[in-house]
Amino acid sequence: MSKMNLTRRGVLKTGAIAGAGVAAPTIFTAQSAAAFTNEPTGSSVTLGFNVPQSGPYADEGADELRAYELAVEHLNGGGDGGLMNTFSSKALQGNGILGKKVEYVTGDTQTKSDAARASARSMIEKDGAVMITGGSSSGVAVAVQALCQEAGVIFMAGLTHSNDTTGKDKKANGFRHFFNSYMSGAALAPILANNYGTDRRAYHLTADYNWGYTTEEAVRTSTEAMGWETVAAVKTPLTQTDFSSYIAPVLQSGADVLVLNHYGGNMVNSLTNAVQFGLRDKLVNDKNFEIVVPLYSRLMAKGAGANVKGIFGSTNWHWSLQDEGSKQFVQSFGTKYGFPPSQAAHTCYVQALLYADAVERAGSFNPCAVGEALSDFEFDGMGNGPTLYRGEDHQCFKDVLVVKGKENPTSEFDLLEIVEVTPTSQVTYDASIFGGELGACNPGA
Amino acid sequence: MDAIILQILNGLDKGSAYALIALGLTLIFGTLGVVNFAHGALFMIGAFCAVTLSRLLQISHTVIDETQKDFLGNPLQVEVPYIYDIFGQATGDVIIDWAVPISILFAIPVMVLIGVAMERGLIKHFYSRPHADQILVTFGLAIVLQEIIKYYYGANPIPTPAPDAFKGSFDFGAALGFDPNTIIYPYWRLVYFAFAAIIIGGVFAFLQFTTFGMVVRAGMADRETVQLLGINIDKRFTLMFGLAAAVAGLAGVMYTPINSPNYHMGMDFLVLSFVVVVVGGMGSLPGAVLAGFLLGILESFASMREVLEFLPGINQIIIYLVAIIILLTRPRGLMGRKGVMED
Amino acid sequence: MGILDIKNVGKRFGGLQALGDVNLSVAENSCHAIIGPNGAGKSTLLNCLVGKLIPDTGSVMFDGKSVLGRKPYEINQMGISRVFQTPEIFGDLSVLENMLIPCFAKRDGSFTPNAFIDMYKDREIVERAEHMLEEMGMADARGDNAATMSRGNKRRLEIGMCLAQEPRLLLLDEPTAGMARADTNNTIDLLKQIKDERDITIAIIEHDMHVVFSLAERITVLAQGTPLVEDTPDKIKGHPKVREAYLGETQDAA
Amino acid sequence: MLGLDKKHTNLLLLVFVLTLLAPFILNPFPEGSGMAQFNAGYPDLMQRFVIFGIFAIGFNILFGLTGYLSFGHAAFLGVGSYAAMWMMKLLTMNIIPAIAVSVIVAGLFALLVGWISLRRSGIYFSILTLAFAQMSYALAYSVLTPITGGETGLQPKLQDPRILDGALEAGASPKANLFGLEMGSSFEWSVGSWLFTFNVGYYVAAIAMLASFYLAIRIFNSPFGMMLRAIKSNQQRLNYTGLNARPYTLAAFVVSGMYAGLAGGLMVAMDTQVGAERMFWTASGEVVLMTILGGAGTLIGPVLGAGMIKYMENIMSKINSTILHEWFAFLPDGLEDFVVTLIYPFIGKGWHLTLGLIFMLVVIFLPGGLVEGGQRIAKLFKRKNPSSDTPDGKTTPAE
Repeated sequence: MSKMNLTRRGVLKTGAIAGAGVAAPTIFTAQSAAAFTNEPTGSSVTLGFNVPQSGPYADEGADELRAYELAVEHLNGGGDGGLMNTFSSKALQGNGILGKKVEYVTGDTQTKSDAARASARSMIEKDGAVMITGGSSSGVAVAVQALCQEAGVIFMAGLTHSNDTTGKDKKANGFRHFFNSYMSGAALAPILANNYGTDRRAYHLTADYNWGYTTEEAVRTSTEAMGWETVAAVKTPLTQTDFSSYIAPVLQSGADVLVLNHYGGNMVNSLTNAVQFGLRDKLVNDKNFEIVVPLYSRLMAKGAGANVKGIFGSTNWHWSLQDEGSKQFVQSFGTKYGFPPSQAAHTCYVQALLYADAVERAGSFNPCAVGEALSDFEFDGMGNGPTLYRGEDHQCFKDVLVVKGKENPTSEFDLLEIVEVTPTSQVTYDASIFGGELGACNPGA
Repeated sequence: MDAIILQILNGLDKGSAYALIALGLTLIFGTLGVVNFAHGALFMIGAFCAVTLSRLLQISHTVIDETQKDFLGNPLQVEVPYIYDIFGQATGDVIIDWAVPISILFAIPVMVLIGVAMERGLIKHFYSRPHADQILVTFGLAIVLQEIIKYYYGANPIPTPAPDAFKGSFDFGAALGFDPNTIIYPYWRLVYFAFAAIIIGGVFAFLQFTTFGMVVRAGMADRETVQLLGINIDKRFTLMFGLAAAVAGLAGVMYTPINSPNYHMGMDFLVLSFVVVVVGGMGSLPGAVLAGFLLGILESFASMREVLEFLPGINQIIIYLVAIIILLTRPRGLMGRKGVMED
Repeated sequence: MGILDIKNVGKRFGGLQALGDVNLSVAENSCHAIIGPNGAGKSTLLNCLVGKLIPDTGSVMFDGKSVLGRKPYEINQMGISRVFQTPEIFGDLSVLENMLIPCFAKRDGSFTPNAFIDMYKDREIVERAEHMLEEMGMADARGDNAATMSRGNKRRLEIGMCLAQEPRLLLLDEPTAGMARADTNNTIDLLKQIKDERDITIAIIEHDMHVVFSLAERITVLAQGTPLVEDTPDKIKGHPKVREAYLGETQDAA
Repeated sequence: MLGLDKKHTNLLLLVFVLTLLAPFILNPFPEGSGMAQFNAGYPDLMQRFVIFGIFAIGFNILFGLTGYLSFGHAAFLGVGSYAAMWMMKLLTMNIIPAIAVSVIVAGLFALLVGWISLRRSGIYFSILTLAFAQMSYALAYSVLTPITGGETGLQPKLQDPRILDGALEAGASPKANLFGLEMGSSFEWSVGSWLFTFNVGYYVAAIAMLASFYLAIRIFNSPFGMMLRAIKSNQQRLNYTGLNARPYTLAAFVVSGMYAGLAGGLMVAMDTQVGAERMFWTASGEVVLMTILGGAGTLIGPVLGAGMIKYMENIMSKINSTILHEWFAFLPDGLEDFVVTLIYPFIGKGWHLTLGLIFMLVVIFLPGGLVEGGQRIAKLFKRKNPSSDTPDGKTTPAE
């Protein structure tokens, strides 16, 4: 436990060594010194892992951080190499990135955009991070992405599901591997129609903020296209903890499906409440009443406990996937930490590797070069099958998983089972439908 | 009509949680004159008593099951609770299933102890300090308590279900002659309501009919005189703090099946419970209970989609709007005594 | 017609008639005492004069203008200053600052957003405040925190603060309540001096007959919310009605 | 100087020198050394120090002087931020109109909230302000999304009108500036292994902070400031001294709301982003913590408190277990793990716990905050040479 040399701006490292004992100070501006923000000139490169460490998503953040630490280990040639073994691109050598040892700094987003930006700025300004990654909500992702665009570093989003991140708020320096509301809707609808029929009446409870709106919209559009009717959509405050007054009137409305467009604590509580009301034991319109949760995460499933059993939802990735990449990742992560990784961990790990690979292929840390290498990059072997990083909006297109709460879990991690792997083609959409402007890449400096 | 009945029912149920928390807050304010911002944290600790007990009951040893594989392909390690070894699997399962009700017994001594320790160790030094100082020190304490809980239990909510016997819901609609399924209500929430009623009734009876209660009530009205009578009111007040903590804790224990407990559930309730206390009237126990139910019902009505269509976002602000209106028109709250913390 | 005319003032609290039908006139530059047993309505009457309570019936005229419905600060600005039973001063402030505040209030009115001047550079006000402190014999204590003073000195400061406003009517609510004999005598001397040296009307509510008879020129006896008699101190001393009203009251009123 | 007496001139000069030299003072450790972790001299944190300093100075004008404890001040900060952002989107990326409008809008909003809330005092006042702030937050996050951006907040966009600005160069993005001088630009000065950063935004914010601080001194020493302290001390006496407390408290409320608006505007100017969480009640609680921690009613206290909390939030929270292990690597393995286990709960993700503990300790033992702590220490040293008290009648609040 003695290495982990806390670096600062690479510029300085050489400067400091050369300048030691030199009396005459040198004044320089960032512009004249480097070609782009935080250009690493020493023997190492610093990445910034910005995850929620306090606040309600702290556990998710902890899992993201584990994934990043694993990724750094693999990039530096440690461990079993992880997904570098199965990744279709073979640019990574296990000798760091472009031969520079990978080091990292961590920060706490607190799941607040202000705190997340403060933390990201400190990584960029103080620690000389050349890439920022992580996060567990769309508010934070959009805020930090905009910051990275201004500062001239690459942002590799963590868990963010809103259409906005690569839609109306997309930025040239930002990239998202995670899927979004639209894809959830598109993937879920056919499965719901198969299982519950096309003659269904849905009641939506929607978290009253951007992500809730887009998710409701996506699920609504795609289920209505299958023939479902939307009876009502009621918005619930983010700060709501007891959803009983929203759930109680559901049966009266004549709906036979309840869609919970909720995330995190909201979802855990609304689902728990809905199951408590015994909705799933009811027969409405001669059909079994059903509940749908468009976006699942393992931590949410864990928080809701047995209430998730038999409930459909979508997820970005799940450890029970049987492709080579997923198996390899579960192996590496599980061996190191003793339990299977979450989807947040998977996305973060993959994002770190994708960045490193793009740098290798571009031969430079310059965000514009990296961005170019990532745009329209097609790869495989990272789980989720063949994947495309679309150039127009920097959104990844890959298979989306439709999952269901498992009836007989064997462990506290075995809560979801994969029902369907929806192929990429079904969830692909036109890049222009959400508006927004990607802009030009900004190398800073 | 049935929609209205449903929301009243709902409001009563929500209100019972608010009323329980506000009752404890008011006990402390009324007897000790202390504004306790850590009261929400006591509620949260109560909930974690249930989590802790349920974990204690499930302390396990592992048995390797060669027939099953874990996620890495190794033989599965099956956790077997010791309680199975003692009582056999069937009885053991029942005990684990009933963890939440059993926690009541566990939580009472724990909460009283925490309450007494808090009062003796911290609060008592703040009786003569301004309200602002009391608010601040208890706020600091609330942060510390919730961070400690977070450190040991993580930030994620922990599911703590009710016993199987209480699963599902009761169909009031069918019972009252409406269409079936129009007015359903979960059994556990009915239990919670009944439980809250019993606790509230118990506290009132205790204050009304016991000598201890009479002295405390006298002390609430006029501390100095009671002290002049040679009664050690301080000791009784300490016990009152323990009682208030126990009320908050029990409210928390019984709340766990309704919402999975997490470390910040106390803070979520804190602002709201203060609004309840202020609306009811600082220092008025019946006021706290009344305001709890009233705000619960108003909140329920504000969440109806028929209302939201007219007033989008009203569900976001209803509680605060009511607080502002009450404070401006009737500053001592619904049932507050004149002159208690008034201008 | 006096400087303060109270006509037909009545005030009821629920079932309790606190003031019946009070008629009272305080002559300018006199010292008028209002006495009466506990619960006679003295404090209620006083509160009706300063705007803390609004009477149900009747009128209160100060210098020809009604005070009813006005806020305490407005009534004060009309020229009525009040001394409280327990000295009300600004405990967190220094003695000099305590004195500066009424000086500003006198000159600048009830609200002046003078946030950018240094108060100590306002020589006019500072000199006036220092002069008042000297008059009160407290110049040496000017830097002290007001809360740390003795009760007698707090009373002296409070009276000084009231005088700094140059009120036309000074209302005193049991100014010597709870004081040691020496402090009481000092206060009496101070009030006598004020009465002699200034054009000021003093109305005093008092329990302590020693104080009343040392100061008052006229005395109104209040009982059960109505004035019983009003006369000069000498006449009041022997008045049978007064003795009756004070029966059982005389001991602790001594 | 500037209409201040000697004592306050010295204080202002001290603060001036400290802010001017902050890039040096906050970066005492050479780059690459283990202690560099504790350096705080980077633009973002320096900006936050002064911006939250302004926020706390303003809050202190209300709370420290009048004793009215507002639990909703973050609403004014948030409203100021939104106003500034809209100016940047609609008018120009120049920060002057943005900041001016943020102060005005926050002042108007404070006038409205204060006019209603100041009808009550004590905890009722606190609850009223809290209610207003929570309503602002809840609405900004949800139904006002078209104006506030809701969850994702607002940032300048390429397609914003910016009617006063010329068209952007191809590939350029809109940046906050002061007549062309970008807030984000910095000079870096390398001396040996030290690196010092001089950031334009920081100095702009620092000038605003110094002006705010100077204004606060003037208010503290003015008759107006004395009236505010009199309100805290004895409102009854004030009323019976012919003074109307309402306009004084309302003026103090609006002034402190405008300070919050200035802070909000500067936050947007330094970091072009605004989100609704800025108005959440815990954000209001934070400024209360800052003020009390530093010393309510003192001039410099709130600034110190703001600095301390922001330092903990940004520096403490970044220490992870790997770094801890590195620090204690010199210890034998078992002991190293033990020490790390002992410290770990209090740093990194546990920084809230440390904050709560420090806060409790301060309220319990140092009701006057860090300033009182400093005075007590100073007294210990002074005891040797008894100072002569000058009875000049001034009990101006302690610095």
